[in-house]
Amino acid sequence: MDFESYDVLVVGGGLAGIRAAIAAVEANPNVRVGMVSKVYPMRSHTVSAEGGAAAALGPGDSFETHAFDTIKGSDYLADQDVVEAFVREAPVEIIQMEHWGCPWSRNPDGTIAVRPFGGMSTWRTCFAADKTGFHMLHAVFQTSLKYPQIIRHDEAFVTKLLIEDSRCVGVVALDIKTGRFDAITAKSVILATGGVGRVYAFTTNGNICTGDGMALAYRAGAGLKDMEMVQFHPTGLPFTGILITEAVRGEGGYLLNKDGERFLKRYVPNKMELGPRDIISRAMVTEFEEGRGFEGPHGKYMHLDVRHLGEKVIDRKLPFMRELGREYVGIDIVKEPIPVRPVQHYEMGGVDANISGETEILGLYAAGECANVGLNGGNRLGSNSLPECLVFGAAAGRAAAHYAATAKPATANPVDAMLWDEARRVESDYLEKKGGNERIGPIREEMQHEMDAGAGVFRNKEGLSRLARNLGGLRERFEKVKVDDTSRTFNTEIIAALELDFMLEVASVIVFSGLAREESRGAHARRDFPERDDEHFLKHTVAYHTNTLAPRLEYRDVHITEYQPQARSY
Amino acid sequence: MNAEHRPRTAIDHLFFWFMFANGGVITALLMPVHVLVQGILGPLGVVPVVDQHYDTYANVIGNPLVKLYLLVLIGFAFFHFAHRLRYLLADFGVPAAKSLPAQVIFYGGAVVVILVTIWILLTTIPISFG
Amino acid sequence: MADKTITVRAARFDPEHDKEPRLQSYEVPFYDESMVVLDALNHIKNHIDGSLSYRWSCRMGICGSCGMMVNGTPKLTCNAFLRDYWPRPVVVQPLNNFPLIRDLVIDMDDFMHKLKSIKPWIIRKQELPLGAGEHRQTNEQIDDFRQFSECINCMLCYAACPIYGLNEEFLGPAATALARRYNLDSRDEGLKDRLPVVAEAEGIWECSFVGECSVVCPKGVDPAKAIQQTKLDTTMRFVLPYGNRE
Amino acid sequence: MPLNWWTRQRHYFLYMLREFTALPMALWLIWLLYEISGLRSGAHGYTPPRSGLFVAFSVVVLLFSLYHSYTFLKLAGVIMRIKVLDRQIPSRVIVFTMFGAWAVASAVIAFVLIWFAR
Ligand SMILES: Cc1cc2nc3c(=O)[nH]c(=O)nc-3n(C[C@H](O)[C@H](O)[C@H](O)COP(=O)(O)OP(=O)(O)OC[C@H]3O[C@@H](n4cnc5c(N)ncnc54)[C@H](O)[C@@H]3O)c2cc1C
Ligand code: SF4
Ligand code: F3S
Ligand code: FES
Repeated sequence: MDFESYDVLVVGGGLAGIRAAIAAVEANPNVRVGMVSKVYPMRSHTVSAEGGAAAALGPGDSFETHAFDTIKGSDYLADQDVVEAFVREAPVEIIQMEHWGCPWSRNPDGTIAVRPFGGMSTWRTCFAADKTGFHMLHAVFQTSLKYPQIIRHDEAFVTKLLIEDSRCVGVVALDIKTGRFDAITAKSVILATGGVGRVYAFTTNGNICTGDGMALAYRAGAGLKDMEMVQFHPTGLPFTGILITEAVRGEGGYLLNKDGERFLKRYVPNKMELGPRDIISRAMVTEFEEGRGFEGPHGKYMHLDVRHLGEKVIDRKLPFMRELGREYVGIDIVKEPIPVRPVQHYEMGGVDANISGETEILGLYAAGECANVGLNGGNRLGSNSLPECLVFGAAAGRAAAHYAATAKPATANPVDAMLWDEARRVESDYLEKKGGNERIGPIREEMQHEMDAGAGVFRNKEGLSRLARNLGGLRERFEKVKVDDTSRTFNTEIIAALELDFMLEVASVIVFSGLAREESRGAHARRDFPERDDEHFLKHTVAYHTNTLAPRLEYRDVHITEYQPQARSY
Repeated sequence: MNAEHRPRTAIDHLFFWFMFANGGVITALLMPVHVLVQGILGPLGVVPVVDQHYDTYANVIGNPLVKLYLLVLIGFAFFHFAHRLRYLLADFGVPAAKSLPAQVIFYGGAVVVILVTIWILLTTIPISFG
Repeated sequence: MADKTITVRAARFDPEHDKEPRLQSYEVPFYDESMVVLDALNHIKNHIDGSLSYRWSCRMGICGSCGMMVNGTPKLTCNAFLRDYWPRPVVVQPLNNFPLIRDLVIDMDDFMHKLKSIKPWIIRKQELPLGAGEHRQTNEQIDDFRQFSECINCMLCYAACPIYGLNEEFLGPAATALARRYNLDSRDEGLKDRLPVVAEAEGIWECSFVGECSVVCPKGVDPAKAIQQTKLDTTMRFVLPYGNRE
Repeated sequence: MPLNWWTRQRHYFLYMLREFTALPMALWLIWLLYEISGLRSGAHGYTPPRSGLFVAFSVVVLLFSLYHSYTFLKLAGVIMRIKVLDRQIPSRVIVFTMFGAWAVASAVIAFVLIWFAR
């Protein structure tokens, strides 16, 4: 059997993946890059990012403040050397995107405009109206088309990493259209598979955000870092979970409780609506619990009011929000306040990677939301993720290309055997399985509701332990899953099964990592341990795969350069 | 789309479209009034119209500007018609309407009409500046 | 709201077993006014019939993957509200004019080739070095092409265009709109590279301005306008050799 | 693509109708040419158009021709991009101007056709 073979293989066609692919080619034009994605690249979830991308570009801005804001925002769990490198590279990447055609909104003099964003002490978020992710993704994807060295495998689902002599030498991918399993080998592999929001029921994430890359790396032996740090965004639309961007508050929108009061004055008096996401989400939940939220058919909510901004500003800077309000809530945001409530949004944790994207497995790199390079710590600041995808996508691409230049190609025989094994596994588990009576849909829904309830904005030991047990039960039920669809052609049910398998894996890492972190830091707010505990937990959690549901946890020191941990108040 | 395929602006189509578009504007601006006045009001006797009498009509048609005007109107119009009807045929599921022979027939037809028009205009009433 | 339901008739086709697509009826609970057709499909997949295949991801009208024919009109199913159809049944079929892969899934590789053929990237005679910073561009200059840059590649316009249905070689609405997006960008100098592609015989000239592409476009791109403007500009470049350069 | 695609949707049908306007208009112009050439047979041979059948035909053509004018002028407004002092003229204004030009042209032609009939 022969198979596709590349120098660098990128798994994921989102912002991080494509940036990595281009960086690899630009680092070495002789590199052949493969790009596998389970959806056409422009469908990747980067497309729905709305608000913007932060970079210290503006005249009044500095690397130091961007770094400090990020570190403080992270509740001191960010690796400070990484943050410092990041803030220096971010402006370069933003300019690079500009050269690639991203239609950044502009100042009157034609330079790139910036807007205020939560947790940022100054205006530094570049934006393309309120479809920033959409414009960035399409710009970078369309630019990638000009490189003949980048060869895409669209709608191919990676089910397993190929590991030979503890080195990653490629992947096994299921071609969704034909149902065929392929081994795609490479001298180095970059994971850029995005987030894992779909383990929650109420999330801003799209259907494809199922944490595949995290599970793939975890099963292959890499560590997952700080997975308990799950970000809840304060302003999601009830029912759908569609995001109302933070830029709405950046442009001056108010958050009001049912008494019409800007309640944030009690929580982040100096920042008000521009406080960091973790604190605002907690403030909202606290208000709900104290009876100051609105009651709706889909639970409690608050009002996000932009009426005072006027139609002109809204249409120029927030046109997509007006569209979303009109369509999904049936309101005109120019005339009515928007109902919002906290919603799962982002996974700070991810595959443990260093500043060049290298993971613990030789030849395996990770970037974007699926990675944790140590930038976001306990709480990512809004608009830091898109530049993270660029900066660390590019870094991983360059490092992978560099490594590929000297690495040996994979040897055919074991690859063949591994491919065969993996194909057999999937077929016997799903396609040709006898017996079994469980459906995928209900298990997934149950997992999502359990996660909402047990690992939400506030957590405690009791809830997390119950959740851990229930996830165990769901895993057992999953073993008995029965698939209706036995066709090989575009079988989306098998994909759903594989994704659920990955999600159950990652969900339990989130839960066990959370149980063990007995403090409150960043997004991880324990009711039973309300204080931050720098003495014991100024550390990264790193989870490793074991034969049980519970991972083996290790702790690693946070890199601190200049910024000593202080109390975090805004 | 193979590798050797080298894209090239289709000048022929460009020209046809140019004629079509001009014909479209010209007929849009001018046709209704001709049909209304010459085809309806005149024959019904609502208003006097030049073509209701030989003398007045001959007088007008003798004017070189009128001849030129008619040539422009009819010339462009028929390119417009030829183009639309050719595409209409394609819309009815006749792919041959997009082929070279079809182009020759349709636009050739328009050219024939133009030649006939010139001939008629030149042979009907001699040019006079009265 | 009592226990309302809505009938969804979804097209089913598995090339391994079927010769022809057929419609299958499902009864789906309709419990919230903001439910969309995609929610109904997800209910079917999760609770009634796991073998129904279709694409979706963002469920907020921006990823472009969930386009299908809903009661005969191309729609983003995440943006087609059940309230607009109830109590009559909703018929969901794969997008017109594309080869069918399975159930509600069409093959759009053809578009991916067309997209690449129009060179959808900034082309410059002289690249600006990164160190020189950004190109200056005003919001007004962005307004020139903004509309055409909003295309989410959802293929609704191709499904609506009968000309594409009759001739799949036609470059089509979205690809032309994107070519125009770059041609109108003040940073771009690639007009000469793109014109031959869009102005080929199977390019803009195929379009007879049916206009339905723009009617169905969920993002207000108005590809019909893009095509006709390109025809006009291209023609002007030839008719007035030194005039009207885009 | 079924060949009756254009019967399945109102917009498609209207499009086909628009394209079809070419045929009646062409017939009418051919009649006009024929009428002009009739002048060659001199004052006695020339028969001015008076028949009811012809009027009926003209009424039909007029409807098609008006539909053509309406659609074409409106669509022309969409495709023209005119900039004055770096400001884009909105297409509404262009369409309005087009219809204005139409009114003026019609008035001028009608004037000539009627005035010189005295
Ligand atoms: C609604 C929303 C708004 C946001 N707004 C902002 C913002 O304003 N500013 C900001 O900085 N950040 C924002 N974010 C966060 C940011 O958009 C994401 O973190 C970032 O886009 C992730 O990009 P990515 O490239 O890592 O992953 P994605 O864009 O999600 O791409 C993942 C890719 O991996 C592929 N893939 C996954 N699994 C597999 C598999 N098994 N096999 C093959 N391929 C696979 C997918 O096909 C896809 O191409 C927002 C996020 C959301 C959800
Ligand atoms: S032009 Fe509109 S309809 Fe066509 S693909 Fe783009 S967004 Fe979709
Ligand atoms: S529908 Fe088709 S014919 Fe042209 S105007 Fe749109 S592409
Ligand atoms: S699911 Fe993304 S556009 Fe509908």
